[in-house]
Amino acid sequence: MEILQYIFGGIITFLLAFVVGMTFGGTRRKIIARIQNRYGPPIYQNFIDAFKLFSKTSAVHHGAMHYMGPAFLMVSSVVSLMFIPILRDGGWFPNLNFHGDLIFLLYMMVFGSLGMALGAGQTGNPNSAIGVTRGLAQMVGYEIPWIMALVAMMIQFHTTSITGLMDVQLQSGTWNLFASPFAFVAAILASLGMFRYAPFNIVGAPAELASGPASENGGKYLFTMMSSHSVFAFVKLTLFADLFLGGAGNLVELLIKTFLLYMIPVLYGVVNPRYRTEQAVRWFWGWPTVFGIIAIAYAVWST
Amino acid sequence: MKKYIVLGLLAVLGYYLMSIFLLVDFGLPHFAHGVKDVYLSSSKNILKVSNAVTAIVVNFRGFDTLGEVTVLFLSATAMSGILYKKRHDIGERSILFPASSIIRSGAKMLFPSITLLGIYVFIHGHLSPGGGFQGGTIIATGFLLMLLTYQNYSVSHNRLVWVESVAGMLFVIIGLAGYFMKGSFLENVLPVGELNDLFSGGVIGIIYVLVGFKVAAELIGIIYTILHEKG
Amino acid sequence: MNVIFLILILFLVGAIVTAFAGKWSSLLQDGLFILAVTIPAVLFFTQVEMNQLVGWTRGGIHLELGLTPFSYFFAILVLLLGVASAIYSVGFMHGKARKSYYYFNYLLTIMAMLGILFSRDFISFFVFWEIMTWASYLMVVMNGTRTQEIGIKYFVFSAIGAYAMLMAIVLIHAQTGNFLIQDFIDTYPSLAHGRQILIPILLLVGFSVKAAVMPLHVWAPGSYAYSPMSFTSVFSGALSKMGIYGMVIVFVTLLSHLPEGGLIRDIIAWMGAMTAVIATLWAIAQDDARKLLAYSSVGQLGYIVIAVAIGTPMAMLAGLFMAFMHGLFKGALFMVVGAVEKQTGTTDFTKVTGLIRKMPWTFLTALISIIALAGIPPLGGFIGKWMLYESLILSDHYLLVIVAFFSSTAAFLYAYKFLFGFFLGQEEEEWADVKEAPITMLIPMLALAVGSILLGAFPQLILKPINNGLISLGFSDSYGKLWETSTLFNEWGDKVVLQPIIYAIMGVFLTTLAFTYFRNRKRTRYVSTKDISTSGEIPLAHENLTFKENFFQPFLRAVEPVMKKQIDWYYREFGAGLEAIFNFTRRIYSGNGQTYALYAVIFLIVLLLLNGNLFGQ
Amino acid sequence: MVGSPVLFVAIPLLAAFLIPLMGMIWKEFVRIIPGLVLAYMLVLSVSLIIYIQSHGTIVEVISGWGPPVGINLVFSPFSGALTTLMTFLGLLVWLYSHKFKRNVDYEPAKKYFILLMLMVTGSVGMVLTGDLFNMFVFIEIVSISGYGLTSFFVRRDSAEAAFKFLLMGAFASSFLLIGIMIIYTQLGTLNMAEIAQRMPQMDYHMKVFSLIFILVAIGVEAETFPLNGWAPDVYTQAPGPISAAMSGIVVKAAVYANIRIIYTMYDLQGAYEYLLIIGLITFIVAETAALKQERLKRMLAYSSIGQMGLAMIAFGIGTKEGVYAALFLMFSHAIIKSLLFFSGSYLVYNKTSKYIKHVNGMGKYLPITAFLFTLGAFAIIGLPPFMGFWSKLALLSAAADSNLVILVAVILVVSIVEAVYYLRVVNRIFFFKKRANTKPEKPTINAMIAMLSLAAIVLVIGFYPDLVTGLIERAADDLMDKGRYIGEILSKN
Amino acid sequence: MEKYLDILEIAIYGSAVALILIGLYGALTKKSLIKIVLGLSIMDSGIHLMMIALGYLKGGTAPIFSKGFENSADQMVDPIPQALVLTAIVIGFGVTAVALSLVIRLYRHHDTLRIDEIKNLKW
Repeated sequence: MEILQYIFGGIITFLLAFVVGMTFGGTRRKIIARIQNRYGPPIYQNFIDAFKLFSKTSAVHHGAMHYMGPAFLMVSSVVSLMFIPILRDGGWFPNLNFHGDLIFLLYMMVFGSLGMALGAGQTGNPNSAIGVTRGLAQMVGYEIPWIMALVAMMIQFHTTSITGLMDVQLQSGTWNLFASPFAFVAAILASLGMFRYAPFNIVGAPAELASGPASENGGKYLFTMMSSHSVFAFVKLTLFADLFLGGAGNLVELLIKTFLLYMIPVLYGVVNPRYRTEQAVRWFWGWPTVFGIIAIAYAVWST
Repeated sequence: MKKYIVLGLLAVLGYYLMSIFLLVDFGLPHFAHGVKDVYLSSSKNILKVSNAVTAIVVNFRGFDTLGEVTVLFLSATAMSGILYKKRHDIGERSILFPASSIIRSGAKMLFPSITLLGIYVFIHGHLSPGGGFQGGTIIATGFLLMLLTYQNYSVSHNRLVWVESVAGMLFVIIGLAGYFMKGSFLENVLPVGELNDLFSGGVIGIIYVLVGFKVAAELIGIIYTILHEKG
Repeated sequence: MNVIFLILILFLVGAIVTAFAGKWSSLLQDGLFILAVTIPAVLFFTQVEMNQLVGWTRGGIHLELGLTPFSYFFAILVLLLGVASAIYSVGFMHGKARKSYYYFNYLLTIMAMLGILFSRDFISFFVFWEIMTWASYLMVVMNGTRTQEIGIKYFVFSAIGAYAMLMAIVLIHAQTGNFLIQDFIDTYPSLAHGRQILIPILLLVGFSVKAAVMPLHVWAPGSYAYSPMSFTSVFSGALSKMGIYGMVIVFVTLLSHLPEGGLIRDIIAWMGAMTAVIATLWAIAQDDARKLLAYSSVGQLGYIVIAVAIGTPMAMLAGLFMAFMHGLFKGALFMVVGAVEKQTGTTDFTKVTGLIRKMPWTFLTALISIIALAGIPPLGGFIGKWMLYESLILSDHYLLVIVAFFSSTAAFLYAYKFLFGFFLGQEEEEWADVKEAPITMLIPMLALAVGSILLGAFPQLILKPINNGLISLGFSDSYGKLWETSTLFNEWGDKVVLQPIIYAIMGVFLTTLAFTYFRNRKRTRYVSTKDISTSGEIPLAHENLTFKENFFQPFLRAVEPVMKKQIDWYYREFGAGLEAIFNFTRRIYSGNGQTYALYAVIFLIVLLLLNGNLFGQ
Repeated sequence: MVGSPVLFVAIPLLAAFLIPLMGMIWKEFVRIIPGLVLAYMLVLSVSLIIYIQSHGTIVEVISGWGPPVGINLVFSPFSGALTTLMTFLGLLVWLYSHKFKRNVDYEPAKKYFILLMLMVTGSVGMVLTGDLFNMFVFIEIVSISGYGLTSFFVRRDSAEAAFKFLLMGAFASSFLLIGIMIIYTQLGTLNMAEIAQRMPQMDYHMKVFSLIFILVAIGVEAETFPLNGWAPDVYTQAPGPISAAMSGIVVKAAVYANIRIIYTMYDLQGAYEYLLIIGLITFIVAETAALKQERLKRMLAYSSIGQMGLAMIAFGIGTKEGVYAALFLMFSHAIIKSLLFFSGSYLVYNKTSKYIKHVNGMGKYLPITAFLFTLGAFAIIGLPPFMGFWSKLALLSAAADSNLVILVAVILVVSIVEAVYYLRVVNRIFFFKKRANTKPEKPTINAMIAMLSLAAIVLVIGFYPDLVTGLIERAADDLMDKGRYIGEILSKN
Repeated sequence: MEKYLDILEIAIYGSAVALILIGLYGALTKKSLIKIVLGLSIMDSGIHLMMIALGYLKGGTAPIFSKGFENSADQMVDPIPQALVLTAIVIGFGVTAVALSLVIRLYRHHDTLRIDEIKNLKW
């Protein structure tokens, strides 16, 4: 019975994440358009795209890895989702979070990129591979401040568990945003790269690479990819909310917090031109890393 | 430049050599219980050899002499090995100009007396100054004279080999006889006789005669080898 | 005769017999070869008793052999890889030159590794260590390419290590009067302080060379890359672990008595970390699979060194577990490269592309092993990494976590490059008729891959022997505290439950796969990789559009300052300088006899001038 | 009594004088008789070694005059062990060169074998003799036969090498005479035991000066550093087996003389340090000079010099362990270097220049020879489980026991250089392409037997060193016990 | 008498050392092989002279017990150096002979007698 409960809860969580992620994505497109003085698509445009892709049938495939790639991506998103507490007290969204910890999550989150890269690789399209290499390189860049922020948290609060970190915030009554501000800054700067919005969108830059890893994918493949991206965005936002903003007691709080967090990369991207890969990597190893080091020093000092 | 360096070095070396030798008092007994006294008294009383040097060379330190003979033998062998050529490569004896008739007749006259002197010297090695080496060298000088004088003078190679081999072997065999009969290599196996007698000193005289023959043969061989070198 | 001797002698006799059997029949030789590995392996697991000492004497020196629980763990790795790679070798060496030579050295290497593990005294340890060195040296030069460079480099560094060890051994002998390891460990705390520091450092230098720790690692890439791939899987998988074996013993039994021990450990850990980073970066830059894996091996050994140098019970578990995992997946990966080399004749990424449909099983092995290498859950690689990070954080080595994590992330880059380079990308005409590798090569590869999966779910299979070994070295029993069946704890009480994770991952994976695959099965058709929509044009059959040159150029440009000069370069310059000096020394022998005579006179005069000083009374 | 040490000298000399006569009867005699003599010497030394195990050192008196009056030969465990080694190697060298190509001519063959036999005899005499001047005579026998043998090949630059050897040898004999005469004027005796006994009475400066002259003189034969200019040339130009005999027999005898003088005759502590320092310099210079050699035999020559430096270092340590290590080193070096010279000469057989590059690819054409060379190279580097390892281990642990940590480090560092140049050659043999103009020459069956027996010793001692360690240990005991040596000899009076 | 002995001492030792040094100088600086060999011979002579001089006894006679000297053993000079010199001379002769034959070989091979041109073997 418990297993069924888990599966059911998992599906509900997935649906929530899907819907929220898609909506946020649509909102982003709208906001960007308004800033650029365009009208922009409706907020629900992403749902329309997804539905269109979902109902298309793919005529061709390029081999086993080609359709396993999106599956890997999905595994990464969904399993990460299942390990992140959506709300503080679980409730409708039962998950496996008490089993997992941050290190596990870190690896789970990069798993998707690798799977996607493999799928893209088998298509034989050079643009895919180029996009993949850029994406992986950028990933190495932002992982540094990101892991620094997380390690700082671990040091400061003596736990590697996400629930543990949430409990700490609950008990002390203050958010980690204030308890370890430098870690927050480092993590947020890293998240700019994680979302791959401008200025870090060289990976799938449509004008250069014909959408990068996603080229050669259409129909259901693209749908799977798109939905897992949406879910993944939600995963990341929720994780940030959990780690730094004390988690959420209810859905509304969650949506507000995640939306605010989401605006940071979106708005940063709007006002910045695109970086080349090595510039991006170096950017991440600049100030964000400095903040990460300060965060660790602060954590060591404060314990 | 090198010369001056060498000169400087040699000056230092000379200083040290001189200081070493000047530490040794000249013409005084330098040590208390050396073997010298044993040699002198044994040579007179036991071996009955009047020339103590001979007694030392042939008996007390006879082993050295065996080695010495071997060295000569070796250098003759090594020389002929070093200068070995295939038979057709061997050249004529090089002589710049033929000897005059005075020299030729003089040499003919001198040769027997030189040889005789040599033989005398090694036969009386244990009685008077001289001995096998000296005598052998004198004989070789006689042959050198003949070889230089007469362009066609030649010595049979085989005969030389015979002489030197047999002489050397007899030396070793006498030594071995000492080993088997008296228990010690080169030990005297014959009666020693009286001091200052020709037949005194046991095997010493015999060995010196053998050494004389051997040295003569080897020296002649060496001279012969070099003379046959093309100029 | 004692069974330990029997095992060693069986290997030795097997090596000689196998080497000569090739004169009569190739098949007989193959059979004998496999028997010569498996029979001693079976004997080892069934007959050898733990902690039983056998004494013998050579050259007036008392020697002892025996098996401890700690060496038992390493013996498992050695024999597992040894047998797997032996079976693989039969397929790999089929039809190649110098087969007898290969078999002989292979068996000697395995024998020497077991001998090292059996040794309870320094002399037999050193003897087996050197046999291992020269046998593997002969393997490195076996291909005959760049022997003067790669082979000599390997030997020189091995010699540096071995001689450092030998120096330590003779110093130990001067202190204890015998060569027994246990005696030395017992007397170590009472030694003079200088010796207490010097001896472990010398031993560590010796072991660091085999473990390819940073300034002494330069031999490794070339040697791993140029020895036959079937041997490299043992070389990188098991042989390098002998360095780890020795290091652990030094850390645990010696340095724990030393006040400066912590400092030395930290230095070694940092060297390991630097190794991990630099080697990973260089691995990314490689265009040849063999070199890529070679650098990767060096990098992975760096992690292991970090873990064992930290030396908390959890770190030790992590390090040794990673050592075992590294043996499994790197063994499998080198076998994959060997299979590709065997089938295509090259290991260059820029030449071979799109083999996935030609060699699916090989690809599967590669995929699983790469996932294990990258440390991605749920495979065994993750467990080692998890324990490493936890132990680093718990023991306050925060910066090391960052460095380790960085190189672990960067490892994805070459991991992807490896998979993409051979198997993905466009299929080329040139490789159209490439066949899957023969069955003797596939079975060991797949077996090792299955091992990686198995250890991901049931790490206790190997953690238990590790734990027993650590207890025998004097560690407290961390078994119950750190892990239970498929659950990993750290000291803060955080835990990872492995099995639900695996179920979740498998469930989601299969569901999605069904979603993408089954609905399309009837109507999608396979199109070749030439049929793509690049710029709206379809490439011709002979055109290969695969992206393969300057693969990670942007990234490499970003890290350029670190990679400007290889450490290798400094060594080469140093070596060239030395050779120039040596070339000058031989000018002393000028060829002029007179000069020699002058030397003699000068020497005499110098001695005379020095007389009193030189020969004091 | 199974024989007497004096036969080691008497029988070969008898044979040497006999050979020219026998050669007139049947030409093959000139090759067979030396072999028989050498075999007899080996048998004799083995039986004497066994004899002295139970009966103690043999002191053989010559011409009936006991020491110190007459000359005496001493067959002690120390000199006996060396004698056995030398005669064994001598026999192998004879076997190896029995069918040597150049020896088809009768005359050169006669010379070659006589000189070879007398060289072994001279070396044995140097080791056995108890008289200082007699040692000088034997040194000269060895040197002159060495000159002759070195210049044996007419077409090579062998005369040049021999002349350098001779120049140095002549200097050495002059210095040696000066040294001997200084001792004689002070002590009035030439017997080594009595000199040793009366050495404390000698004036200190005279003692030092005489030691300096003698050390420089013997250092020439023993290849110590500034005096060894001749050695590489001679090893390069002499026939292969003669190079082996030089490094295996002659140099060993010279080192013996060096050691006997320093350990037994003199009581100067500084002499040990001299050995240590000079040995170290020799070792370093030779090994580094060997690295960039282009000719195979020259490389082996430098390696040989270096190994002798190592032995001198071991003697210079001055403890019993050091002496044990040194003797072990000398033993293993003699065996291994002979193996290397034997097999190396076939690897570069056809070329008079003997460049290392001529060995390229020979592993394919001369598999057994190449394998044996490799075995020798591995053994001399000191890789276990071959013979060289045990001796190197003994040396290092002796040095460590005497607290010479720096020395251990230096030796090990230089050993790496040695490993490099040997492995470069081994790599060439097996992994390089054969050069087009080199013709491999198959070893004769005799040479093969000689090489295989050496290789067997390398392997067997490597696996079971106990076969020789007992013997060497007794020899070391013998050398260290100066009082017993003096007592045994002088009691014979 | 004592005074003369001092002069004699310096004269004999001095000439022996001088011979040795002259021989060494010749052997070390002369370029011709023949001259080098000559130098070696001269050096040998100096050493032989030195050996004999070292055995001299003040007012001594030859060590021969000829008629009338049977009991004058105390007055005899030391016979041992004389015996040694005999051996040394012979050996010196042997070495010189070999040296000269080598010179001949070298001349055949190199067509020169200059030692600094005979350096095919070096380094």
